[in-house]
Amino acid sequence: MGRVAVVGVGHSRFGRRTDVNVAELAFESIKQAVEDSGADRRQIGTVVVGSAGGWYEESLPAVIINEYAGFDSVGTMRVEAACASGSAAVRAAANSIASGETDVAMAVGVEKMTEVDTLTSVELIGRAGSYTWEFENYGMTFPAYYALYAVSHMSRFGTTEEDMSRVAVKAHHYGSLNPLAQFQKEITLEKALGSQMVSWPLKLYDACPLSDGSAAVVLASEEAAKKLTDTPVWIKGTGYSSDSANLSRRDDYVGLRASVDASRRAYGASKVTPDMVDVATCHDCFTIAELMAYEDLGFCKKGEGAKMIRDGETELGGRIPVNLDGGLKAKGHPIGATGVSMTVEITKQLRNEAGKHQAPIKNGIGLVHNVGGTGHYAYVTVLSRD
Amino acid sequence: MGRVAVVGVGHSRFGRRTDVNVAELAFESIKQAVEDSGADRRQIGTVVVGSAGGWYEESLPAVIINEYAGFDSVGTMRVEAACASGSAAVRAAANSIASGETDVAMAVGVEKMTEVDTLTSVELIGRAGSYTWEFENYGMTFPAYYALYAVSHMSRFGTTEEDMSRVAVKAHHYGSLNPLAQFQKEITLEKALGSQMVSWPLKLYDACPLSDGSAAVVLASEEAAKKLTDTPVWIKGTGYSSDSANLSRRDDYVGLRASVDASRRAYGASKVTPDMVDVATCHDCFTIAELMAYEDLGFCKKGEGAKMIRDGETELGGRIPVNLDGGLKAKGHPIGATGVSMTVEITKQLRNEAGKHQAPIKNGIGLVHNVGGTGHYAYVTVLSRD
Amino acid sequence: MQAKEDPALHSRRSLTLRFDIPTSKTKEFWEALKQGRFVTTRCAKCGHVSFPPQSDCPKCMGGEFSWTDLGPDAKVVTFTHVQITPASFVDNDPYIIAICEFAGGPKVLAWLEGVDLPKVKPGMPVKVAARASAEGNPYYVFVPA
Amino acid sequence: MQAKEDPALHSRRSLTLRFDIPTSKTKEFWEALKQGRFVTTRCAKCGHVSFPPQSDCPKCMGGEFSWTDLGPDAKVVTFTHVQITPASFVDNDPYIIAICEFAGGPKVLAWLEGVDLPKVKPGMPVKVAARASAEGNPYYVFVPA
Ligand SMILES: [Zn+2]
Ligand SMILES: [Zn+2]
Repeated sequence: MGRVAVVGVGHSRFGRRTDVNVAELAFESIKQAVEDSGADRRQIGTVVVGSAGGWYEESLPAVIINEYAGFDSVGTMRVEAACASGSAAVRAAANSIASGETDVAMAVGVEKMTEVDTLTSVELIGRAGSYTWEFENYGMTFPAYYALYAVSHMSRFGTTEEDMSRVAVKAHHYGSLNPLAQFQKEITLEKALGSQMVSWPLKLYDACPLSDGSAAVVLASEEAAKKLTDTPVWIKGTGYSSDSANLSRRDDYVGLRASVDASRRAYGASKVTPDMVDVATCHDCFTIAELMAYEDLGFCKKGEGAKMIRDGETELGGRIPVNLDGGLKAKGHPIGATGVSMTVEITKQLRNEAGKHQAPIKNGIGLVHNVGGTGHYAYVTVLSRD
Repeated sequence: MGRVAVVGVGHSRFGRRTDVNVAELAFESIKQAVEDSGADRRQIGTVVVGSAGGWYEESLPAVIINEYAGFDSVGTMRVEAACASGSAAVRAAANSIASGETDVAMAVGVEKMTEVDTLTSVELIGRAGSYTWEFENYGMTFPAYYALYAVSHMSRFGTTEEDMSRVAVKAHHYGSLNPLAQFQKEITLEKALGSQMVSWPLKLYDACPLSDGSAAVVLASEEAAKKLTDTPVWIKGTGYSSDSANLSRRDDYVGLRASVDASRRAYGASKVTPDMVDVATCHDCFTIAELMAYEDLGFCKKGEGAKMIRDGETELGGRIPVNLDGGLKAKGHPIGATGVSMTVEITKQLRNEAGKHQAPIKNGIGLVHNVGGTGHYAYVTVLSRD
Repeated sequence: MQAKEDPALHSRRSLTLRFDIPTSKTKEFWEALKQGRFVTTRCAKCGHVSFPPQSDCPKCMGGEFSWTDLGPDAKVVTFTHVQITPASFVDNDPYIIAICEFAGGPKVLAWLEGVDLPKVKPGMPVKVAARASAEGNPYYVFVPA
Repeated sequence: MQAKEDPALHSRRSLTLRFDIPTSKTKEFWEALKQGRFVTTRCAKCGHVSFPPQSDCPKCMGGEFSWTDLGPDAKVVTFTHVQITPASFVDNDPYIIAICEFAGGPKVLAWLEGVDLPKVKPGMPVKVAARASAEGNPYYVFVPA
């Protein structure tokens, strides 16, 4: 497999973006990414759009976005891997290069989730499991999915509601340092703990918001990357996995098997171990998800996620800083955009361009962990300065 | 790029399949494809599912299908390129091999379109263009999209309603030879010409039906293919293109620019010329679409599509036999399945396993032409016996 | 064909989607339309005229633009008469959809009103006209010139 | 945050989806349930027991199977109490969802009824019980054993 590099990044402001439609929103990131890459737009042979869809009026988002951005006659498709759709887009765009189809490709992630009312959003996400067996009669919701894991994790390892709220406090702290984040205000532990119960034991501040947003990356082959930039960030290794649609078929509820498998494959492909990771984004759609991710990705042993957050090990200055952009929790989680947004964040970190939330880079290695649904999908990508 | 071969094929019966849900329907093809390939299921490192979605209850079809078929922890995603979603799945699975991710991959195409009423289906397809500018106020439909092309083609080249009906008669004839086709009865020219007007000048018999169906292919790297089978069918070259979402932005309405671009790229990549093609599937969602495809793919000059059908050049025994499986028109068009179904058909033709509708194979070359929407996407794949 | 009597779960949940589509970037278009003018965007950098209007240029990616008048005169490029309508248009009579081209400018898709199907031909002169839906939403149609 | 007064097109078209989901392959499950029995599929070739029931074996791809009784005794593995419900469940009071495991067999997700949240614990013994919706659709819940 030829090496593939990230050579350009773009990122919209996340939040309730009632000022733009889906194509206008995607364009914000596309323009930045193209300009950042220095590539001529006509070099881009493939545009892959990651979007779960359903939340907004356009059912062929790839086509609408390409028309708006002037990508005439480009090879294109949309990919969906639930909340990991963005990572699936990065994967497909990278494979388009590694297979020799094109030298330069773009992955665009976008979602526009605020054009429907909140309970319709709850419905759309709740249906994304096993509709027939777990939604039709039981009304599963996204918080309910993760609450089933939280209860099991609490019962088995003594993780507490306070531990989960600590993840929210951390997220909002870093969100306050990211001008593109949906929430830019710090919160207290008391505020998080006292917030509205959504699906016991998960509260409003355990959950990421509904968001509009986009992100884009331009990828290039080794030869093209070296012509375009002095600061390529290489896709060093990737791993993908999946698990059952029915939650009832999972082995247990204290971690996501798909995350474990995907990370082991990514570590193997990149010859990297967790202790070499300078900075990571972990999929924190709920606070419990971040704690499980620490464990599933091998940042700590199973059951010790809560200890990591209590000890500040995933803070800036800690052993493995996680979600310094605010994470899904504070930056926002426009479903299809998230995986691309994570790739943008880690690329900026490895380029030392992350501004107020820059991590110290020692080994030149960052990790993107992006989950679809409740571990229905997992995508892990190891990025590297060399 | 390493060579990739089709080593196993599977195909469900197409039609109104009220006997199976989406996962059960997909499994029919998956099981056949795996058995046909001779691969151990655990060799399959990636499963890509092509499905437009929206028509059936499950919003994460890839996950539901993998769970049902027992693909635990496989790397997976769904791809969408409207009615070319199946070809996009074949492309993504092939790229997964060519990039070195895996040696064996599967592409599954599936749609389940009869779980909603017909006018809701008309709505779902009509929305798949530019919702804001062409649907919200004007109620575009799929037949209307192609009727705009038909009127222009008739006006410019003298193509007639009778010419279009001839395509339907041909399709139903070959459908009668395909036990998996939705329609297996021949029709007369009079019946086609006299059928209900849908969107003038297109009538019921100018249109493909709403269908349920699935198809699957197992793909392998050169090394893996040679171990698995004596009759690999190689993906010799592929081309992809796209065009505007808004029909108003198209240059003209007598052909699909995306088909022209995609076929030129596929011919270039495979070093094949149209006269070398032994057998082809062309995207005949409407009869006018097949006539335009003859021209856009270079089987004849622009404007001479009607002459080709009149002269029988695309019949079995003609210069380039097209849609010997009945095409979308008679075999049926379960959106996400179609591109994979076409790949199955051409693979069988090149293996001389197409039964009653087998074409004579001289050069060992077949072509798959799959359009998404009204030329919003086009995918062309050249397959070869060597 | 399957028997119609195959058992099925008739879902008791419906999913209803209705979108609020942001129009901040095109509000000048909709406001001009209410006043009977048909305008679109012209890129300040490369001069490209887009329809639909868009505040970012698809040719040069520039973000500076002005609004330019298009109408009202155009001619029919192609057309159809929709007799089977989508679920959300079931209360409509069959309608003619036409793509019409403005002089030296872009093409636009809309209903063609005030003419019977047999009289419509490619090349037919038309003009664009403003309409409002029962809900008060502005839209536009073509009518014979 | 954007101003709420950003202009928007409030679409006048809604898309309503409601599905007829084929159950031919699981009709024995739903019919047994109506008679108060909780059954699922066991592969004739490899013996694998699936839940949800499926007529093709996910382990060996075999197509021969028999129906086997599961219930009624199970125990709670994990649970939650849903307080913000989806649009199509707005008429429901908050509900407890539990994943429960049958002795030596598969796990099943359903509502847990007849017990207050503070009394629910992992390991709690429950039994499965048949219910019918107002529309007559059969479903199942867990209740304290
Ligand atoms: Zn310009
Ligand atoms: Zn078995």
